[in-house]
Amino acid sequence: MILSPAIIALEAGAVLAAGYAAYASAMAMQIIQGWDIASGSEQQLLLEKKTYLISTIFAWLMAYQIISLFLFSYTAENLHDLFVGAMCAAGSLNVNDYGYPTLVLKAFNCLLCGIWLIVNRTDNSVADYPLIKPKYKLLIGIAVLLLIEAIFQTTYFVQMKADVITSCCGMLFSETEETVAGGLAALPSYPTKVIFYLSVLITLRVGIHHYRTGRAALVYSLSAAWLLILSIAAVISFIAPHFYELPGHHCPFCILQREYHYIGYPLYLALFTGGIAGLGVGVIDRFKGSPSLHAAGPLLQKHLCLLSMIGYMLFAVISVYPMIFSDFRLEGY
Amino acid sequence: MIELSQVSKVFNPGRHNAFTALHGIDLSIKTGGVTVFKGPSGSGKTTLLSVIGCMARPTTGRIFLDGTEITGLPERFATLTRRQTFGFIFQNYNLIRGLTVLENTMIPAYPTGRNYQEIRQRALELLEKLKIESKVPMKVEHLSGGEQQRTAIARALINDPAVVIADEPTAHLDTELSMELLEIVNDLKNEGKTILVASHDPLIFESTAVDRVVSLRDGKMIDQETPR
Amino acid sequence: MRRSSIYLGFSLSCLVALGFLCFIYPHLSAEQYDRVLAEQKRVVRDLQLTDLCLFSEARYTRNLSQADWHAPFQDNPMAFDTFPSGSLVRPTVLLADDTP
Amino acid sequence: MKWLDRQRCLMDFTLSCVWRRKGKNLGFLLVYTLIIFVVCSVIFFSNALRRQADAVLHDAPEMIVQKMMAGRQELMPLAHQEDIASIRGVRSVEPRVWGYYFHPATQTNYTLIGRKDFRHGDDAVEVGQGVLRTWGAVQEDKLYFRMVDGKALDLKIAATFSAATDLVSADLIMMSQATFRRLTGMPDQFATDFSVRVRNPQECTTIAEKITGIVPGARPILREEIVRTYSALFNWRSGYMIVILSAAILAFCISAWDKATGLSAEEKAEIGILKGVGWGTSDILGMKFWEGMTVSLAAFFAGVIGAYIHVFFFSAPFFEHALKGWSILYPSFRLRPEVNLFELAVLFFLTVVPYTFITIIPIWRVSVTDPDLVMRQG
Repeated sequence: MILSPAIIALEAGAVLAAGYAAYASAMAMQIIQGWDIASGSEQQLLLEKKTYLISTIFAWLMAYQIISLFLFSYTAENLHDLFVGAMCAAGSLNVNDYGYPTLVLKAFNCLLCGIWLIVNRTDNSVADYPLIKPKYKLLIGIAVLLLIEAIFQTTYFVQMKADVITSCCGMLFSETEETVAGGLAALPSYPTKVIFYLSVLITLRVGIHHYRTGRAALVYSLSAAWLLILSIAAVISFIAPHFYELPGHHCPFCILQREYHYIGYPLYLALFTGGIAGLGVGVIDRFKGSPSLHAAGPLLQKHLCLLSMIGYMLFAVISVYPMIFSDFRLEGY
Repeated sequence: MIELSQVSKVFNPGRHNAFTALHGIDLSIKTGGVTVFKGPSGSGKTTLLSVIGCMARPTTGRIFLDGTEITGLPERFATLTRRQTFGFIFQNYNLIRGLTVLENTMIPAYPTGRNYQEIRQRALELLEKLKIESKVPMKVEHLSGGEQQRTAIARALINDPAVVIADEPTAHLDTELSMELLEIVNDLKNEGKTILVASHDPLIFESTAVDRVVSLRDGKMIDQETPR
Repeated sequence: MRRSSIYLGFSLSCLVALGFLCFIYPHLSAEQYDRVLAEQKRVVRDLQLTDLCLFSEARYTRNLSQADWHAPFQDNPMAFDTFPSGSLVRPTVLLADDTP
Repeated sequence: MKWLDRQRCLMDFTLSCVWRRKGKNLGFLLVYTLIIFVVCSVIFFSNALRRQADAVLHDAPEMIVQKMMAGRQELMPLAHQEDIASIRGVRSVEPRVWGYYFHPATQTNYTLIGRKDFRHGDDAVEVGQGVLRTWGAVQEDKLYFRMVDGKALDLKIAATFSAATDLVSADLIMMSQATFRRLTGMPDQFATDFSVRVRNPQECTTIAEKITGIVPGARPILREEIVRTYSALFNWRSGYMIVILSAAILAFCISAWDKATGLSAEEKAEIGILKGVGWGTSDILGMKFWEGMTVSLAAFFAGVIGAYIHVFFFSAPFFEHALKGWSILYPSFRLRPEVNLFELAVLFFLTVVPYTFITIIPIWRVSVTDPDLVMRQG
């Protein structure tokens, strides 16, 4: 365990978040069992009041998740100089088996919290709360994942040992110890570029179609989900190297640093906006069958679709920028 | 048009201190005009007003507002309806101490998302109409009873509600101020607002401005009279 | 004047001040600090130094990286004779490993 | 736009309420600011030191080779110099002659360095500014030493290291190697250790391994390791400080909880009125959100700017002792002002996030007040 302020902050945050998520899911359980919108009983009134608490908690958890995701990768970056062979965050995440799983879980939970808030918003927009039960079942799932995330993160930090000057005898470094150089498998740049920009165009085309006609929501959502995964691959494969102007440097974290003008923040925020809103379109589509959502559902979908397209467009524009305005060429790598 | 059918309200149901405040009320109130609910304290006037005003849900029965049922609305939507349709004047005025007359008047409009300048303009107009524009920057605790009452009225009108609900508005006023209040009520009526008043003050329910008086006792309606 | 405008104005000016301190002032004063740093580096290179002169209360805390390991109790993180640094400097991993 | 108007109106209202209870809120704000100030100072200070160490030690020798015997450090025989220099990839091997000198009068340890090419002759020294400050009674620019055989030795201060280099030179006393050996009794064929310069820093590990094969009991210390250890050290120290401070943060959170839970009857009545005149639960939650936000942001800005001034303009006088150790001999230095978003994010996480989470439930409790309460009281 390394006792750095960032780790203390992340751990304290994780404990709080997991605790609140557990608390919220206990209430969700009560709501799933006792909900009866038609009744005016005190029990029902109390449950309705509790929905406000849960919504508030999740709004905060969402905000927390986003900051903690960035903070986590930045902490890994910040600690890399404590490990032999770790050049940046990619290396520190590799020091034990829990680094990358924690990061992936964090990103995934971030998406889920966003989707939950979208479902919550949809549900609250009509008076009979048609999604109340699926919504709270999803919430319990998210709470479990948040708990797992907290455990993974704690294990990651606890098992972390800095390679510092320690022993009094012999050499200080041991040659048997494996180094943690974390190379990331990158897809070949040229084909990835072609597929990525084609996918962006297709997604935007589908999005415009959906925005105009209200149809093909599921198709848009699927293509947005595909684009989300592809975008992360693209960052590693060619977007990040273009910012570094180094063909071999594929780290998706270093772009968050000052040397690259913190360009990673807008880049990833745009990506997450695009992804969450895009997935939201599909999730609402799944529930559109509910009669009361006939009016409100499609309208919300349209807004989300627009938001999602703006997010992806921004992402694409930021990713194109260094290719146009710098002399660096990645072709051939 | 407000319609109540078989509305009952029980506080603390199923417990030893259960108390039935309203017993199967059937009532229909037309748009426009002044309706007074009279009866001794504890007769259920206030409860009836809060049930009509979407503040509390009835235990049984249904309420319709212009033909739409508002009985089972969750709080989120009940609040919206309440904010758009009703303005409230409370017995103790219930102004927020430490804030100015203007701020107090504007409070109900804050969550509506209307433009600030627009709200402010509307509040100033109302305060001018109620003749307390000179007190605008004053803190409410420095006002006299009548001025507080007027501030409360201005606050009730800020969102331009169709229905104004007043609970014992003359409880803390002398005769002269009560007459002034009646004048204001009459003006509102002439503007086409529906006014519901709970009062056991003869000055009110014998006033010429009143269109209808509903008597309550022990949570039941005992008779309705239409003076004119 | 609306209260929120006053507050937002205050926050904005704080933000500008903070932005200035965090991003602009370091650049403005960089030259002065670069000069100091260059001089420090020159001494380090010249004298082949390995440690900062921060903890000089005992000889074995002065050059932490060159510890000669013959002072009493020095492996104990709570070592009284080196109280502040002794207890604040990270104990050796060897010791930490023994703790479950 | 509508959303924005609504938020600003809620903010207006909140600010009116906060301003109305100036005394109470300012007291709270002050405590909040103080906590942020202290935590922020710790983070700024330790990170600045860490960066400074990283930058300064960049020019340290790539490798130091000590000799150990039976787990104790020994003098290094000069005979090994040639052996190490003949390893491929080694650019130079220089013996370092240095040690400590304890000055009983001031109870201070100084670092002695003996140099072969000392400019000022055998009866002079070059000292750091810290020595001048602490040695006491420096007469006629002379320092009086007690030699290993008990005899006195006085050496003239011929030069001083510039004040700018205090961070590395405060306690140094440099003299010629001959004087050093006379003073300490170190035999001629030995040095304290070797500093090794390497052609390609990537090969340090391999060379270090070879050295351990050639010199029995060799203990090579790589520059990378030193830098890494200092990083861990400052992390550890600031982490330790924060663990100590967490008691204060916890106390603050409890008071925030208490403030949010123990609303006065007047405040509760106000919430009742707001609900009565048409505010919903979400509006109250929004209003309370802004209350927390305005206070937090004000405290955050004030605390961070204060900490910045404290650390970078005044070199953290409030707790340099705790972070630097209890040395009698403080180096005086100013830290390079440098702050990154990461440090601010950590700070935000340590202070604002717990505050926000702690107050969610109490705020919700008051926000669900029944709107008809205000009627029933009448």
